Amino acid sequence: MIRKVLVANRGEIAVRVVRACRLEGLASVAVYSDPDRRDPHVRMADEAVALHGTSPGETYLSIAKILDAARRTGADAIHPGYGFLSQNPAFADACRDAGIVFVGPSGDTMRVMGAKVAARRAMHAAGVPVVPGTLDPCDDGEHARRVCDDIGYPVMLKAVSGGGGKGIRMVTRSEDVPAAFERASSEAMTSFGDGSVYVEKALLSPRHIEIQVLLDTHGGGVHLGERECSLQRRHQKIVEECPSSWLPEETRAAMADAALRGARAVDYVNAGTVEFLVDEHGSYYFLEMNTRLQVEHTVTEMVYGVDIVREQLRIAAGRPLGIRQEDVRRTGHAFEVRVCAEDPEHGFFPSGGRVEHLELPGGPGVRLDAALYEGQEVTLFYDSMIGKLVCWGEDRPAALARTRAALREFVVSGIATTIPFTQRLLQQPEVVAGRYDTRYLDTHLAAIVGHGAGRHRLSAAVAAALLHRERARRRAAGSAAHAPGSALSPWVAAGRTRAFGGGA
Amino acid sequence: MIRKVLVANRGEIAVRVVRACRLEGLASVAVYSDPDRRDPHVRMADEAVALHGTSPGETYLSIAKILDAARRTGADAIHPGYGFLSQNPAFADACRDAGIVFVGPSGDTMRVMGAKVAARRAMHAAGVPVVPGTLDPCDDGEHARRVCDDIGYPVMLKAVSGGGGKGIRMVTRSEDVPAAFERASSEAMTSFGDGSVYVEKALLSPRHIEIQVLLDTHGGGVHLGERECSLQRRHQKIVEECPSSWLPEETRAAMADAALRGARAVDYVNAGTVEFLVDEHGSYYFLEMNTRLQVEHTVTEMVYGVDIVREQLRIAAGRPLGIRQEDVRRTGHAFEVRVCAEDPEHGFFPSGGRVEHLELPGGPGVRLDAALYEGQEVTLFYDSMIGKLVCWGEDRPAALARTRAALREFVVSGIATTIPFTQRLLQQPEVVAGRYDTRYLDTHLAAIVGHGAGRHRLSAAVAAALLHRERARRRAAGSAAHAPGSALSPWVAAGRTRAFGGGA
Amino acid sequence: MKYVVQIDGEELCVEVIERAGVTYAVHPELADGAETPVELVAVRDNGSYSLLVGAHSLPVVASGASDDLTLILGSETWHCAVLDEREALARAAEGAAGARAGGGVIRSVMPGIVRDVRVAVGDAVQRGTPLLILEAMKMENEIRADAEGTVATVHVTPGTAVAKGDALITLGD
Amino acid sequence: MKYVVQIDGEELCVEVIERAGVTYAVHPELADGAETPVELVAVRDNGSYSLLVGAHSLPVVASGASDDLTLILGSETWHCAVLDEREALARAAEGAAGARAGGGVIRSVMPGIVRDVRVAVGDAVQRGTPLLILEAMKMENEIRADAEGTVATVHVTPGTAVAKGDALITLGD
Repeated sequence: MIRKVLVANRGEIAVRVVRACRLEGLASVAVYSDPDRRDPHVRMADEAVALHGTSPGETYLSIAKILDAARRTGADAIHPGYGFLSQNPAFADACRDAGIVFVGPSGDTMRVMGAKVAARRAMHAAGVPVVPGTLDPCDDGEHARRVCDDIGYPVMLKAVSGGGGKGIRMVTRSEDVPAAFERASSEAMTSFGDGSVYVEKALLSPRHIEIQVLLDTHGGGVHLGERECSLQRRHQKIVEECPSSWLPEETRAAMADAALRGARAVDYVNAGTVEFLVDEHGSYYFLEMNTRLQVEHTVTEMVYGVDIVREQLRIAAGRPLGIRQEDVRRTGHAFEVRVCAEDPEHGFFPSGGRVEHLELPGGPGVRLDAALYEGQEVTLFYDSMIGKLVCWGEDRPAALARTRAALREFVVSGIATTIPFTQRLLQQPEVVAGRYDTRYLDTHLAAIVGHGAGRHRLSAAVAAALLHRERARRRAAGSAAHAPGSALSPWVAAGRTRAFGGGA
Repeated sequence: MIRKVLVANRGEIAVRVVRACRLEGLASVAVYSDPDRRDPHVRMADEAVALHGTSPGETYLSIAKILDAARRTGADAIHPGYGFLSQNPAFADACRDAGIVFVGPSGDTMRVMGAKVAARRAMHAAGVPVVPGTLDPCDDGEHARRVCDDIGYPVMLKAVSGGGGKGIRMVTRSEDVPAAFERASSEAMTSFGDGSVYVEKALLSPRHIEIQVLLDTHGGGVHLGERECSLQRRHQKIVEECPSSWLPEETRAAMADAALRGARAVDYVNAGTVEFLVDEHGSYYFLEMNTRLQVEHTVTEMVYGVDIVREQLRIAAGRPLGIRQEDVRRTGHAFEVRVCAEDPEHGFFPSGGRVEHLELPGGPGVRLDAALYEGQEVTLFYDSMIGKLVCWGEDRPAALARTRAALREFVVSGIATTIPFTQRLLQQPEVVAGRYDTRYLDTHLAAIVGHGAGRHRLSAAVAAALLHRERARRRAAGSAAHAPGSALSPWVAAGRTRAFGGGA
Repeated sequence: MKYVVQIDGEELCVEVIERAGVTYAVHPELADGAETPVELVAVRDNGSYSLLVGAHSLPVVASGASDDLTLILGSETWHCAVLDEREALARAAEGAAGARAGGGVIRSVMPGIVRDVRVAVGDAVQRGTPLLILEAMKMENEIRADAEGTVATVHVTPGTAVAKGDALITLGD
Repeated sequence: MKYVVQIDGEELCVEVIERAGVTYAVHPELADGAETPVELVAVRDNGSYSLLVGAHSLPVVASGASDDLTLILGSETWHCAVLDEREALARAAEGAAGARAGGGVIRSVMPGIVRDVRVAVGDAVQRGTPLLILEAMKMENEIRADAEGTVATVHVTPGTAVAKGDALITLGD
């Protein structure tokens, strides 16, 4: 049994978990760093505990503080979300030792799947195809260079404890290996506290397709099909869809089988994702397993009608899975767009600031997972993703049309966001046709970022002229008299009598 | 073919139609009254035309102005939404005569189904059971009284051109008939321009269950199951669900058959709803047909995965239905909560004012159809419904839990709304168990409105004390120095260096 | 400082203490009367706050002045009036001398237009007697007497547009 | 009055006329140069507007001053600068005398912390030469030279926290 769940995370995913708790009738506890005091996860949870501090290390990465918050509030379970401590086996162990249910797999399973080279070995043994490369981390840049020379270029340098596109570099020439190794290692150390890096052969134009699995403590396990996540910029997923626009049915079935087989081979329990690279011939290779809830779990939820976070909570409570594979049914198509506080016109640099105006999309088939509010100070302390727009349609064109329409409704001002960029991305013929691989975005980026083709240039100029004119007038008249709304009031008052008086 | 659709409506339903146009790749034209200039439907549509004026009669009910707006913008179709001109056969005819496609049935069909007594005759002839009562409107209050005395009490007095709970009164005693007749007639004249009223026997504890149908111009027709709309206050629907919590499967099938048979009998084309009263024995009686899109179409969309407004546009364009009855599949359960600018603590009186703070619900299974924004002046010129919250779940308890959780997230301040009331309503044991009929709300209203049972009384008192203290301090210190956000800034600046400096 | 909060027909006395930068509240029903750390932080400048009472978290939206405060907390709406102890003492001193004002005035709870007036000055009314018809948002609403009495003043005539709070009828004894 | 709008590397001249309470805009590409009724209405006080150009409707969100204006219109973001004709004339007169300022200064486009500086004063750089590493949101970002030149000043050292717009490196010729 579980009664109260502490959510060891922030932002949209903390909000997501609080919502699942409410659905399951569980109490929820938020934790927060100093800058996040006003954030939605704090306001929405039933309880909230300050972690005191600003940096991730002082707050959301502090095992001691989080366990202390759980003890003080009597939380009997902890959901780690994604990022932060979600794939930290020491944290899972510490929860277990404190008598608190960790919503996720065991520390031992995490250790195998988290140390990427061990995972590759385990999957290979379970008969799951893996990408060619080393089975051990490299000692240093020069060692890496020798290994890469052996494997042949291009190669990927990858942080053993990596994830989310951090601590990863592709290298095409021998002489670039040492510098790239150093940067990947340094990034990995900062982000994950572990600088070790290993080498994989780079597939040139693979698709990134992943299988969602759910396994309970009673031997039950189901897969919820695949997600296509090939729209990536520098290994950061930008847009995901479910199902894949392209995956042959027999490959899908084989990959799903392999994913469940692989998960069972490491005694996997709870929700997990097995990521594959798939080449143009439909050959698929195990890439890694994410031993946690993923950002893009939402597209799967939309087409399978399963609340994955709720299932996580049920599994963690020791209950058997409520669904059998034969009941799993897919309906329609869904896209997820990640909205980030980044400025595509300036190399996707993070963009902090205050959210001035916020207009949220809505209506049929539109789901928004966000933790945004006007007046919010978007800081640079944490990840730049500020929300996810997820749209469902009866088929892929309908889902795509809904996504584009919803993006048009979605306005965030005060900070630069990736909304206009993803809007243009979703209009590219390759994306519309579903013909893209993991290299697509990096090679086409410049054309998508440039917005010379915008339809509203002249309207923007007219708006600029009218705005300038209005501002000059306000300055002349004194600004107080022209506060918005006050322009409306006189005739509202007059109109009221008129309207009621007229026999409408 | 249709290329550009004028939406002859306002508020959330105008926004809903614009979204469907976008999905179908059609251009959209909004029309607006003076007070609605800033409203979301105006900002979201591709084009917008002022109707000049305030009252419905001057604006959204003006056939001449709306046709003129269509001509000026080159719109080749008009979607009427619900209310206003949506069930006005003269408007449908005028569109046809102007060479503009009316998105709905023909004027002739509307005439039959709109004049309720003619509809009762037509349905009776088609073998659809009808409620006992008159087949002609009454001349005056005294005539109505004689008719009612004959039928026996209780009776319903109903506006022939009514809908939406307006122009309708239940009467239990002979001496109350003339006054009730007068009020129903006067309300009907104001709302529909037609004061005629007829009489039906009142069923004592019926359920209100309705069948959604879609029929194209090629003879194709499907039903999308039923909606349960028995949670009504004074004949105004408050909460709807799909499917009904209670309807026996064989009754559902028989009602759906009857609905399609009735629609075909009057050559019905486009989306329509056949409303039935169902008694405790499962006997069902035709109540009326709404020859338009209904407010609560959303719950059907959530469980059937069909975009009803999009289907309306396809049918209007002369295309055959894309769905066959055997492909229609229901998944899960959905609730719709109507959010109204009304004050339940003061007899549900309309509550105008300015929206000060707005917090919108989101996440999985949550759909919001609204046209709300902060700073909005909610006027009393039009209907009080300001939005609809629609929540889906894999089963009824999940859908209900989601709805309650979403209502908790949904905050509107500055005007009174029905959000707190519906929150309490959805906690009533009868509603949780699905054991309610159309009388339930009127008989239990007082207990649901009273909120002595609120859990947060003490927290509210603490908040009030802290707020008072803060205000007193601000007054003492001068308000400028304590603007919110400025409290955050100092340590954000200090924290930045600290965070980046620390090796997080 | 102690605060007197009138809420839901009850009077709650909440003591607020500040020590070393932390604010505490004390009330017999709150943590068995123990000092509980509390925090009310403005989220924006439009009346939205985040409240912590101990670890318990609630979003709060406030509108209105302290003597007519509306609070929205987790789907509950509360109307209250709050005074600090100094103000409460001053009010109590006044109260002994002052008379209840406005007791017999029936006010409009919404903006609308008067469609019909059903009573005249001098009419005796019972609790529930219909006084007038007010139209708003296309609905006709019957305004009834909230107590027994005699009509002293009729402030409106058919066609009058009224705002929320406007006097409609004054009842005498 | 005529307005000169610099937008997307182009200069557009829009004339705005007011007659009988209606505002019209004129531009050769707009309705073939005909007078087109236009309207920009503030929706709220936070920079959100509703724009009508003829019947065409667009939501607009504006931020920034007139010489550095960001406009969001229907999923498009535009950066522009706008002057009225009087201002434009004055600016043109000044321009003949003034020198281009700040041309060689490389500024930070985001807040962050400098992790490494790769060049020193006197170094010759090409367009694209890495200058320094800036960390923000856990990502290390390489800042490169945007033109050929010689490093004149290095404004930061490893560990410096910089705000958006802060000078990082000044390049001379």
